[in-house]
Parts: sequence; structure tokens; C-alpha cells
Amino acid sequence: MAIRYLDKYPKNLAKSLWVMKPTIVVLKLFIKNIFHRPVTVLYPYEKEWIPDNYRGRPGLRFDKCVGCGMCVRACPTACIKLIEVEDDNGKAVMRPQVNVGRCAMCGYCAEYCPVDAMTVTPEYELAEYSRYDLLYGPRRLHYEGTTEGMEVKCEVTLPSDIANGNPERRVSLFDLDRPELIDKKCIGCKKCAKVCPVNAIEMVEKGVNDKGRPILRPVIDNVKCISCRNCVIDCPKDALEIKEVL
Amino acid sequence: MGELLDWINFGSDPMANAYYPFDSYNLPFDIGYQLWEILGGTIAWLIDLIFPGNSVSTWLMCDAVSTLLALVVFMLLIFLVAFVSTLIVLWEERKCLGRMMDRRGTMVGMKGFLQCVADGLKTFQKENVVPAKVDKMTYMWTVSLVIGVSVLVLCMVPLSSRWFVVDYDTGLLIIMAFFALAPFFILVSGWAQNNKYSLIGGMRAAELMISYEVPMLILICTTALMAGSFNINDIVYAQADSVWYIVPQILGAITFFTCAVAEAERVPFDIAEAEAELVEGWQTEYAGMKWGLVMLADYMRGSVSCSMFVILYLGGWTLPFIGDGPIPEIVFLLKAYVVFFFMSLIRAATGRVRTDQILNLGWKVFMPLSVFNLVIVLLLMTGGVI
Amino acid sequence: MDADAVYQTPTVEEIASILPAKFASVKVTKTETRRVYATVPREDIFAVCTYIHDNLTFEHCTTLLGVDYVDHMSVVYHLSNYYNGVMIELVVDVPVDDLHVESVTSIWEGANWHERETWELFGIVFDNHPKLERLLTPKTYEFFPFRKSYKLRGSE
Amino acid sequence: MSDSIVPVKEIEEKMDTDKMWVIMGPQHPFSHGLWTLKVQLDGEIVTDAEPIVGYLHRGWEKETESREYPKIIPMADRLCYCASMTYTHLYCMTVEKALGIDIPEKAKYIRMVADEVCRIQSHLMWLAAVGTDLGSYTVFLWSMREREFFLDLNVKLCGARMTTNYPRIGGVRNDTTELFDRDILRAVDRFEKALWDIIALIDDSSIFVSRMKGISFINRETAANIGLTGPAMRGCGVDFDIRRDDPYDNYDKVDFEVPVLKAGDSYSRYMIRIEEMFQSCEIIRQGVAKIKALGKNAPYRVKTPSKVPAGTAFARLEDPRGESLMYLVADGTDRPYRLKVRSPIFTNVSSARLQSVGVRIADVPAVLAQIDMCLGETDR
Repeated sequence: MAIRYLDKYPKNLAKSLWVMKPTIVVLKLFIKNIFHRPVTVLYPYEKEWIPDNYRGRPGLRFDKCVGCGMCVRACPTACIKLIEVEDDNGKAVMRPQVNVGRCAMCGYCAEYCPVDAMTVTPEYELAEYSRYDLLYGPRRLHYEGTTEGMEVKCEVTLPSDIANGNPERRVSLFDLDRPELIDKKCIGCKKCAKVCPVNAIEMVEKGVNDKGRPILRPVIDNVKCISCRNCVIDCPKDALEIKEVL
Repeated sequence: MGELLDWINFGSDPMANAYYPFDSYNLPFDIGYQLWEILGGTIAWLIDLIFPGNSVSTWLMCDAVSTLLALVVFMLLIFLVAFVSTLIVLWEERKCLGRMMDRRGTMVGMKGFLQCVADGLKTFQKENVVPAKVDKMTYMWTVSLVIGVSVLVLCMVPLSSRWFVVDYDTGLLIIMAFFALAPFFILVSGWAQNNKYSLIGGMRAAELMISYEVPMLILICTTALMAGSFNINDIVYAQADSVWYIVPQILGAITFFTCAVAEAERVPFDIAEAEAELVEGWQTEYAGMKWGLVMLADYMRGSVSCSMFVILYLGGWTLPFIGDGPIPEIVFLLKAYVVFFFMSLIRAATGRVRTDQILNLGWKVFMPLSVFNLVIVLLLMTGGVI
Repeated sequence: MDADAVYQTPTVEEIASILPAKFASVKVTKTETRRVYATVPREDIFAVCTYIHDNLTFEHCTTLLGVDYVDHMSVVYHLSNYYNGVMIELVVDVPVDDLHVESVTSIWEGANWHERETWELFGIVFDNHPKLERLLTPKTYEFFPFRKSYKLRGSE
Repeated sequence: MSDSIVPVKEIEEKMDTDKMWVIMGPQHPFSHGLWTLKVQLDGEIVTDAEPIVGYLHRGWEKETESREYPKIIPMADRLCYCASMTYTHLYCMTVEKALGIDIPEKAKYIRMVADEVCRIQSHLMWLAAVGTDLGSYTVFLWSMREREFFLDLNVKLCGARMTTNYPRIGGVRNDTTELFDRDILRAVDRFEKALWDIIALIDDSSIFVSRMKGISFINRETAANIGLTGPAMRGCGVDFDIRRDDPYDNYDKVDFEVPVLKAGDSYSRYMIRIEEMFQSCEIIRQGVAKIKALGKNAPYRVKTPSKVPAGTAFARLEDPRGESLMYLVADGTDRPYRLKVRSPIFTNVSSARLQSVGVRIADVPAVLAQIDMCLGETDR
């Protein structure tokens, strides 16, 4: 590649002792701008076109959300909180609430949402009169006109796939890691089954213990599981462990 | 007693007045005189209606008093026209600069003209802040003097042979003398503000002045030499008779233009208020309306610089082949605006020079150029070309 | 390998062999492409740095940083060569009860502010530093905020 | 002196002419950000100077110690508002080095292109600052206008203008979008034309050139010794660019020139950056061609373990402003034990005294604009 600017400049200073060329350049733009519009966008009246993947405030598709809490854990500014709301059938469910005042618009919640319920939205005019108004509840997070482009997919390629000569396979990050039971530690408390947002864990009886009580062990449905790690975090005896597929 | 119309002798010739203050016909005084005839006649009639047969009414309408009070109206008129033309200059710069920089410029009403009014109102509403450690008297007085001198010199520029304030034989010199006064006040003001930036800014204003003033005066003298007079009327009509002086004095015109930019303290010679290093230079401690007035004074000086250029090199209010024309004032102002457009262009196209560079420029470039220009003019005159 | 010669573009292998040859206390722990990792006892650091600067032509001290390993502290030097892009990482362990290291500001002026920063954040004193004052934190601070003993409010 | 009628020296001694300390900053038009430069003036000439930084110290490095690795990526964006992409890139490179993994080719090229977009945009920001520091608002607005097209590219690539949050540990966040593919070459072609206009405004104007030419000389040895890096260093004659001499992320597979000037004055430091923008355009063109050649289905992100094995790692790259380096001490958990950022400006600004002593106060902004100040990374 060639040096392009340094070959032309610096020129002899005596040759450029005038301000003629800059003046002509400016005059050219001036004459152009008499007929054309300047590039300024008159912001409140005109708005720039923004693409679908623009990262404004987070949006939520209420019916798609399973309340797994991945967004809460992925949020770097800790602005998301799970609160209890009534869904359309009047049932109490956990859904995220976003404090937009703290939101850094990083898009992590949309990226780490296993069911693509969280989206990014192109809404960026978020000023409110009080801090309380900046709390966006699950219903308020809904964005009219959510399109497919607003979902952020988190697709990865496994290093093992690349090593095996299959580099074009892309897997969703949430189809890979599955919790694994360490049988010795489990006490059969059913907590994992309770916290699982997609009911992928079923407690199965596996024989009877010394006192004659049934031994309950979780069995994980790998198809249903969204690798949200709720069971791992909430296990009182650390009997569940995420097995990372690499 | 009498009818109202008896008191108002509208349409009388002011020059027939024994106390007529000018040597020749003066349009703004004429307008002022007629206005006063209406106004004063009404007042006199009213007073006479209440106190019939008093002497105040007749005194009001006597030659001396009506001249005096017509002069007040005349002054207001002169100031108003000068002020509005300054606002137009301000608007022109903001709009043109905006377009040159690929933005829109002012947008408020009348293609942005009302932005000047809005800014004036805004600065007027601001609190009058006087910093605690300034030298209060000097601080207040110097800014008033800077503005006062600028207004004075703005009003003294004649717009045509019939629109003038003074018509002395040394009119040009008087204008230049008042024009050159402001840097002294700026220097004092920079000291009075008790601020290091202001102090440096004030020093720089003085430094700037000694660099451009001498070549500028030489150029003015050259023009006066060509026209054979310091009288502005004579200079303008001498150009109308022969040729605009920009043709024989093209070098001088360019030099004068540059000096005029420096005189008005505009980019690239705004070293006294260089915002990159001196925040706002000598204006740092002025806030609110004081700052607004200082800014206005800046544009007034810019407008005067352009007017001087028009008078000296562009034939003033005359047009080639036409002469005075029906409205010479408008011609004059339009010419000034065109010159000011080039000032805006220079402002958009250049940066700020350094203090030592402007001194070098003034004494090593402008000074020889102006002397060279003088020599050319002398050669032309001895050769009988002009 | 002549240890006293001046190398303008020393290769990684040359550095890895010269350094321990010249200074017995220097241990080269790892080498990669254009990277040399070594540990130096703190008594020798000034001599080693002078040698690296003068004889191996490492003109640039990229950075200098402290790490608090609780039981001891470390000062890590990253030195780079402008002729072939080789970097040397020197690790100097400092015991907690005697946090003193010789300053290298006289060799690389660029290390000046990095040493000041390391001092104010970790409390590692650089001897013979021209101006060891607080730089980023207020002058009134009397503690060293980046030590592990200084807990953030939210982290516990 | 001796034969003048007035004993000048004597008068000067009696006049008690003190030197004046002027404190420029933290709120000053020339300090682009919050920092202070104390200058000692003898008349208009600077005789001494002392930079003061730290107004923006957030304890960035300490704060990372309490966050998981992916959560530091948005934080790394906030290190520098103009060059956010390079810092995120650097952080990801460091963690990948600690993990000992290699990322896909396509991710490397995308990162490279994104980095160069970021470099152009950062240099334009610098050009704008130089314009205002030299008293021309036109340069400022024209550069900002051009910068806007590159910020739009960022939006099309990853959805955000400045805090991009785009590279990930193990690759990049998403594949290049259709809009990005469509617009990038167009934007680059358009930019090159517009840049010549800005160059005509500055380099063909005797005012700008005489303001920058011949002031604040730094020779090669001093530049290397005081730790000046980046374009400022190359303007002083040090022929070193990490992209070429210590290549990372496929910079060795594209063809570009590293501009070096020996003059060492303010103007040469300016010219290096202008040339770098042209070279960045070249790199972008080649990089986009390489991405196209790799095809749509090439992997762009590999899965990485969430825990980093204990050990240390460092990586460095060529920031728009100079050499930046991150040093990571991992202890086997999902949070870093210590993360150190070597910011180029932190060292460059420590040479402010050397650069500004001897120049006039009018030139202090013009000289220090060549550092390209950004306080987010300086104070961290």
C-alpha cells in the first residue's frame, strides 16, 4: 500500500503562504449549501433513521418470558429485578422490571435471554420527571412493533466442532450447558424442581433409603432445559453443577 | 388659539432654519425635523389649548428649540439605522457561517433574524454579576467606554452624502481616531478584572493594535492622497469620477482588508479573546448584559471596518455609470454586507494566528506592502494616469 | 553470547540465554513468540533494568504495575523493544513488611507516573523516585485503595 | 544591552518581574475533559508546566475485581469514549490469552475492521479538537460530520454509537449485518474524498501550518524514553507500530504502511494521524474483502469457559492514541484477581511539561491537542 497523504504534504510553505485554497473550499461548500440542505438533522422535529438492532431501552415480550432470571444475572449494572405480576390468566408469575435510569443499554439482557423474550428496542427518548417514573415494569417494557431484528441471538460455535472440522455449525448458547447431578450431595429437597422456570426438572423416586422414605432425585429434561442455572444457584447443598460443553 | 394644523408647519424646509446645524442637506435631520414638527406642534397646540396665549408654545416652535429637539430625534434615527444594520450584519454572519460549516445557522423566525433579538432579551434578563475582587469602577467604566466608542464610531460613518453626522474635512481621520480608542480601554479592562486570562488578553489587544495601526493609517493616507482630501464625500466622489480605488490599489485593498479584520478583532486576529487558551480573553469576567453589549460592540466594529473598506476602495454609495442613484444608503449598506461576507468567509476558512506572528505580519508584510502601495499610487499620479 | 555487547534486535532466545548468564538471580520462566517472562529479586532490579535498557536496547517501559497477592506483593515490569517488538515481563516479588523497590525512573522517564500510581494504589515505595506523590487519588488519602485488604462497599 | 542609555537590566531587577502561574483547567476550553495544566508564564512564553490528572478516577481496575468476566466488557467500553472498541477488543484478547484459546478467523477480521472504524472515528474526534484549539470551528464541524458516518456504521454493526459492547471473549457479538456490509465501503470511499477537503482547509492554510510547524520538538531518544506512544511517537521518528511489529488478530495478513516522520514537531505529529486515517481505510477495504471471502457461515464466536484458569496474561494493541496493554491475574474463579490497564494517554500526558516548555501560551492547546486527550482511560 502506498503512503497517500505524506507524499503530497508537506508542501513548500512559501507556496501555501496564502489562505486562498481553504477559502475556496469553504466557499464551495457554502454555494452547495445554498441549494442543498446542510447535513444537520433538526432533532426534535426530524429523526435519524435507525436500524432494528439499535440498542435503546430493553423491551420485553410478556407472553414469551418464562421468568428465568438470566437477564438479572447478566446485567452488569444490576438494574433488572424480578418482580411478581399477574399474567393474562391472573396467575402470579415472575417477570423482570428494569430501572432504565441505571440501564447502560449494553443489550446483555436481550443477548442472554434464552427464549428471546427480552429484546432491544429503538426507543431512546427516556427522560422522565422523577426517578420513580424510570422504573419500567414488565408490562411497560412491552414495545409496540417488536420485530425479529430486535432479538439478539447468542449463537456460538463449539471449539470442539472447529477441531472436528465442522466449523459451520452454530448452536444457541442455551442448548449447550446442562446441569449435572452429583448424587452423593443431593438430599432430594425438590428445590430445583420448584425454581426451574420451564419445568424441565422432574423429581423421580430412585429406591428407598434406610428409613424407608423414598429417595427423590431430579431428572433433567435436556430438551426443555434452557441452561438458566437457577437450579444450580438455588441448590442448598451444591449438588447440581453446570457441565460446560466445549 | 388655533387649529392643530396651524401649529404644525409640516414640510417646512429645515435648511431655511437659521440654526440649521449642517452645511449641506441632511436627510435624517430632515426626517427628524419633520417628525419634530408634528410632535412638537401637537405638544405646543395642547399646551396652548390648556393655557391659552402662553409663551411656551411659541418658544417650543421657535427656530432654535425645534432645531435642538429635532437633533435629538435625528440622533435616535441615526442610531436606530446603525443598530439595525449591525443586527443584520450579525445575522448575516451567523447564517453564512452556519452554511459554510455545513450547519443551518440561526433558525428563530424570519430566517433566523429574530435570534439576535432573542439573544439580546436573554442576556438582558441575566443577573448582573460583578466578581468580588475586581476593581469595580474600572471594571464597569471600561466596558461602557468600549461600547460607547463603538457606538460613536458606528454612528459617525456616513451612509451617503445626505446621511451623515459630521461632514468635516478631516472626517476620515476622526473616525479612525475613535476607532483606535477601544484597545486602550480593553487593556485597562483586562487589568481591572483581576484575572490572569483577562490580563493576558488585554496585553494582547495592545500588542495587536501596534501591529496593524501603522500600515492601516498609511493606507488611509494613500487614499486621501489620491482623492486629495480627508473628507469622505470627496473621497467617494473622486472614486465616482475616475475609478474605484480597488483597481489601482489592489494591494492596498487586500492589506486594508486584513488590517480591518484585525481592527475588528475577528478570526484570524482575535488573539485578545482567544478562547482556546484564554477562555474568553479580556471578556472572561463579563457576564450577562455586559457580555452581550461587548459582543454587540464587536459586531459594530466589524460593520464599521466594512464600511471603511467600502468608502476607501469600493466607491462608497456610488455606483459606476449611475452615480448616486435614488437610494444611495441602501447601496452603501449592501456593499458593506458583501465585504462582511468575505470577513465571514475568512473566519470560516482560517484559524487563529499567534501573537508573534501578527507582529511579524504587521511590520514585515503589511508595512512594506502599504508603503509599496503608496509608491505605486505616487508613480501613477506623477505619470498622470489618475 | 557476549553478555556485555549491545544488541539492537535481540531475539527471544538470545534474551533468554543472556539474562540468566549476566545475572544469576534472574530466572526466565517462560518464552513465547516475542515474549520473555522472567522473575528478578528486588535487589537486582535496577541493575537488570539498566542492562536491559543499555545493552538489549529496550528503549520503552510500557508499564509497571503492582499486584497484591496478600502474602506478598509483586511489581511487574513490561519492557518493549522498538526494533523487533519483543517484550520482557519482569516480576519482582516484594514482602509485605518491607515494600521497597528501586525506582527505574532514571532509566525510563516514562515509568515515572506508573510508579507514582503504583505507590498510591498499593503503597509500594519506589526508592529514589523524584516525586512520589499521590496522582489519581486526592492528596488527603492515607490508605492504599487497591490492596486486597481494602474492601469495596458492594463487594462483601 | 550594555551600551543602551537606559540600564535595562537594572530596571528589570528593580521591577520585580515575577513569573506567573496560570492554572488551565479543569474547566477550560483547551482541556478536552477534566484535567489541569499548570503553566508558568514568563510574558507569553511557558517556562514550566505541570499536568494534574485524577479528577475522573473511578477505581476501574478495583471494580473489575468484583465482576464476572463478561460483565467487564461493557465497562471496558467506558474507558474511552472515542476508542471504546479497541479497549473492549483488548480486554477480550487478554482473557482469551489467559484462557489459551484461539478465536475464529472471521472474528479476527471483524474485530480488525471494527477497530479501524473506531480508529478513524477517534482520529476525527482528535482532528475536531485540533480545529477548535487552533481557532477554527469549521474544522471541528466538518470532522464531526464525517465522524457521524462512522458512528452510523457502528450502529449498523452492533446497535450502539459509541459504547459498542461488541467484541466478546471468544469472538464478536454478532456477525456483520447486511446494512454494515452495504455501507462500509461506501462510507470509506466517501470519507476519503471529504478528508481531502479538511486537509485543504488545514495544510493549505499558512495560518494552521505556521501554528504547528517548528514548535515543541522532541527527538527520537526522548520520545522513546518518556514513553510517548502511538502517532505522537511515530511523529518523533520512532518507527514502531504494534499492528506491524507485534501483530495481533490478523494484522499481519493485511497490507498497510506505517507512516513515520523524523521531524518531531507538532506538525509532524499531526500529519501522522491524517495519514493513519488513509491507511485505516486501506485496512478496512482489505478486511471487508477477507470477510466476504470467508463466507456467511464461517464461525464468528466460539464458546469459552466461564472460569479462567489461574495465571497471568497480558496483551497489547495499538490504540488510536498509542500502545495500550492489559495485564490480567486470574485465580481460577469467574472474576479477575487483578486487571491492570496501561493507558497510552496516561503516559503521554506525563510528558506535557516536556512538550509545552518553551512554546508560547497560544501554542499550548495546539501542542497538547496532539496528545489527543481522553480522560476516561487516563484516570480509569
